Amino acid sequence: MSVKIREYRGTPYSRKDLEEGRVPAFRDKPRARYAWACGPAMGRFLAELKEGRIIGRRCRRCGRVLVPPRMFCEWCFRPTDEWVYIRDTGTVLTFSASYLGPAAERLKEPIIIAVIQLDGASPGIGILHKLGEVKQEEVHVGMRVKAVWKPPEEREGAITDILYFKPIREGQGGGE
Amino acid sequence: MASVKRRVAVIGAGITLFRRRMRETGRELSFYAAKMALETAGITIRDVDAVVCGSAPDAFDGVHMKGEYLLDGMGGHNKPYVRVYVGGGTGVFTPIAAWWHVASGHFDVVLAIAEEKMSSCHPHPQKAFTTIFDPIYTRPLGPNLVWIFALEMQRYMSVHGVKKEQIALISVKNKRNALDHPCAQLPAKITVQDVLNSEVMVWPVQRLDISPPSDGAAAVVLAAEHIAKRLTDDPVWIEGVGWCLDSTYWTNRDLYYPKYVEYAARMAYKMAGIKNPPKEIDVAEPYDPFDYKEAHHAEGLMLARKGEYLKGIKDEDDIFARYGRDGDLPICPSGGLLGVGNPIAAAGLMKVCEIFWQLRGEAGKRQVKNDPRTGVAQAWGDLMQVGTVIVMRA
Amino acid sequence: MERRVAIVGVGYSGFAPQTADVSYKELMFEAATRAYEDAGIDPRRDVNSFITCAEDYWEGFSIFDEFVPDQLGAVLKPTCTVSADGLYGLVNAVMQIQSGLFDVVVVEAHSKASDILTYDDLLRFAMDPIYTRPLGWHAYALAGLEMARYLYDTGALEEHCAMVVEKNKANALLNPLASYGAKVSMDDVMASRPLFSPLKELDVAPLADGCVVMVLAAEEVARRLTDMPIWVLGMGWASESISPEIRDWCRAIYAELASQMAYDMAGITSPAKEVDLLEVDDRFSYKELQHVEALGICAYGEACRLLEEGIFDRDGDLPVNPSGGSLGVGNLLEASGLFRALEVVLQLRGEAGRHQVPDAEVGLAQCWRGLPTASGAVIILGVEREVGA
Amino acid sequence: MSLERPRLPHEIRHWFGDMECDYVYTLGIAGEKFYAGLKEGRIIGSKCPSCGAIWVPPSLYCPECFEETSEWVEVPDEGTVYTFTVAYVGPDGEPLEEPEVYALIVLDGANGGLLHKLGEVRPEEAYIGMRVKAVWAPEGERKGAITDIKYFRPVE
Repeated sequence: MSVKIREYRGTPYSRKDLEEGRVPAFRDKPRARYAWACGPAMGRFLAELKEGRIIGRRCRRCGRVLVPPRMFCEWCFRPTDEWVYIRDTGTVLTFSASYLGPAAERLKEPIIIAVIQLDGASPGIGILHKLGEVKQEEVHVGMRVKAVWKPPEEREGAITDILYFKPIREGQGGGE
Repeated sequence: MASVKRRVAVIGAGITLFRRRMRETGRELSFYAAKMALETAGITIRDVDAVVCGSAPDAFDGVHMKGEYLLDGMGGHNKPYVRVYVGGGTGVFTPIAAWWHVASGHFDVVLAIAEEKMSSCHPHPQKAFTTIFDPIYTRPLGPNLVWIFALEMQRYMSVHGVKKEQIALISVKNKRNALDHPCAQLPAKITVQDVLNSEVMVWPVQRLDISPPSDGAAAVVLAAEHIAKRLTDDPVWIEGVGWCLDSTYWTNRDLYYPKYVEYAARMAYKMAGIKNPPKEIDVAEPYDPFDYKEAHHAEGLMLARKGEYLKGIKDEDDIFARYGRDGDLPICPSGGLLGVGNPIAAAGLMKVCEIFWQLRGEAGKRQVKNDPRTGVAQAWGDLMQVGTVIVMRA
Repeated sequence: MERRVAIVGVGYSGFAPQTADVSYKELMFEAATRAYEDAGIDPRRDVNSFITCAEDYWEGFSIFDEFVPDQLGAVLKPTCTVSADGLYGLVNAVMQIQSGLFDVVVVEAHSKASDILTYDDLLRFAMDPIYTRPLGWHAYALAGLEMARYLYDTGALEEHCAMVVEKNKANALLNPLASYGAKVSMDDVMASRPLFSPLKELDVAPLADGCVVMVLAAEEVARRLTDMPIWVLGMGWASESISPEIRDWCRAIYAELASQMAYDMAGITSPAKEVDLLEVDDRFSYKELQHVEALGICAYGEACRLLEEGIFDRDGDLPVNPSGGSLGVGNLLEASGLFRALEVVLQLRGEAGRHQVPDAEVGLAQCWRGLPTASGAVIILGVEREVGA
Repeated sequence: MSLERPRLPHEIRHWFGDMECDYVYTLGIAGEKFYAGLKEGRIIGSKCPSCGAIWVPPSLYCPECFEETSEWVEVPDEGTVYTFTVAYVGPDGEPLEEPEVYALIVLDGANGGLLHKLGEVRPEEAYIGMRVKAVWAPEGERKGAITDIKYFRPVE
């Protein structure tokens, strides 16, 4: 480091110091609550999920079908043109297995997650979701998968209306 | 396009210890770093015309509009002061914004400071990290931050056939380099086996593949040419700046390669007149919050071809021979985020400080052996999305 | 010394208390599309850099720029957040151009305040957690304290502040972008619910949604793009510590420093004579008077007399907030200042419609970052004329 | 849905969520001095070695000179009302049953002072320039919080 500098400052403490009161601190939590307007693109996407369908938007200029849908094409900078239903089958582009839950808690059984290119969306256009009914070591890039939906009466118009994607085993078909 | 006419130099740098938890408030940490930067530049706050703040999400420190909260600790009281922000890319972006403050001709001396106090979010910043995801189509899946890195790492490995054993060598190198950094939080002499045996977080990411959350601050002083030459015999010139942001929809692009880093690097190299990066750059600090990221980013910086950063590297000797301090091209001689710690914005600015010290020959035990003239620092952030690059010359 | 920079395109969308039918993405896309159309440019081809102005807790998620490039046409381009009002974005865009790095830069700022359910607590969460938050006060208490000291020092009356509300809400009636235009009398304001004396309910600007996008260009490009460039003649910005205990509570030092910097750049020595209209922050009624004084238009204590004389009316000698201000248009969060710049651009172009101010050649827009801050920016815009000095 | 209107009013939707985390804020070097002082019934300021100003509440550095504080000094718990407001609403905007008086009290000899409540005074009696003094919580009840001062009361 700069040969001129003699002292680097800062006073570390441990979690225990805090919990045992050696480091005085105030606690607080904001009330930071929101009702985000979904807008036409996400609003329709969620409404279709409730019906057990996945929908995207097509830009006629570049021809791409985009999921999640948006009302504008980021490449052409113009409004997208039409709604397109996407199939609920697809191909794993990349995956991983999480031993961490949302609050960094440790999990015994990992959550397997993947970016999945859905059939009917343009090449490379994937969505993030979970995989199920499969072991971590069986998953591979290029694996074919299909959505497993919640029963219709339990769907609420959310990305979680799809429980997970499961592998399409040999002979099971599942899309084309 | 017009061209840049005013030269801007870095003339001082400061940094605090990086630690998991610090007693000081974010303002106080900022003060330590700012004060050290001013002192090493040989000036006082009265000589500073404007202040640029860099800090990552408000949800870490737990203060809304935290730039405003931090400002008097950054010396911004009664001065032009602004906070810039590009997620994890902020640390390198802060001096870029300070650069345009000076290069525009409006100011002669500008202080750039980056701060993060991640320990405020208790017990762990993970919950704050989840707020970076889209609330409608991602957050309901219960993501944690490591997910996206794991998906990217997997894609990188699978496209190029890179092995985890190779990637782990980056962690070995950087943590070992950090043994010589007086501010380092997690310096260590570890082996590849230690990395591979460490707890699996989100496969293929294991504990020792990851840099730790930290508290800390860093600062640099920038000055216009006529001031810099008056104050120091060793100004370090900012010769290239670049930044680039890719689409929100990270699941809609191939994660194997950070095109946005390449674009940012091209912008900075063009400005600096660099045509052959691996030949013309003597020392580099690519952003390494995870070990594979160093490889990913070095490729984006065009210091290696796509997928070839670790080509032919099989063991510790190989990686130190190639990227060690006396290697072919020293990479992360500071110890990087993996070794020094990752107080997000401050970590990026720590890399700029390191290049400054390396180019001045003031890096002490960490000094690289190739008498460096040109260095590059880079940071990355958002949803696998933004690259920020700065090229400096002695 | 610097390259001259002009605003060559403006666009806006929203401007309503609620925009429930669109998300911030469609809101931004519409404003951006209008701005690019106004400038006659294709953002994918012609724009070098983009700046969005946002704060995370207003949006409800962290790192707002993650969610920005697509709807601005900014994908794979230099794009960043300036965590401040849109006017700060504007001054950074000017510096980016003047550095020689870029020729065309776009600035965006917006408010999606209608997405926020807990605005009061977010303001509280902006206060110093060690010294200020533990008091357990609503942030508006700071405005009440400041207003009281301001009135005490200047001799202005509560009624003067009420007159500001009356004027601005009346101006807003003529502005199609204003959400809160109304015929409200001084007496109505005086009779409104007390919050933190002397601050009353009608002294406070209500929230609104809206988005503003501007295209800035270096002189040589600006002349190619438009016959009516609006030049950036001066700009400045400054902050005081957020600690309320050590601030001056009568004077708005941040606005004094920011405007002095802007006047120096523009070569303006007598702003009251050389500026034709002012758009200043009035999120609390007294702030308009305080800001006008801080901008050096008159001494502290004189703004209330000039207000009484009608100088600041839309048809007065120096119109202040002809748009209707925040009191009439709504509190647009980080778009508050950029909206003021938009108003000045429209006025200087002669495109302000029914609230047009006659013969305006130089206009000033000022922002304050709102409670609990003491930060703000100033920009001075003008139609074709020589820059001073 | 209809051809004329892509969405009907009842199809407009909001997604509800939050960004709420738990935070701990260490008091910092200056904050620790200040709150430890309150617990002892003393108000602590920080003295700038350069300009000599005594800042209250204390700071690790002088915000004007940016010099590090060399000395922590006790200031009187008596001062002058610089400004005050009568609060009719609480932190959530809910009406208060009884209005309260909030003030900024500039403490004698200090730059700055404390934001606090006024007590033993009716709202209409408060005025700028009024002399006030801290009323402390009993020693055993003080815990290093701003409420260790109950309020400031008028003095003759």
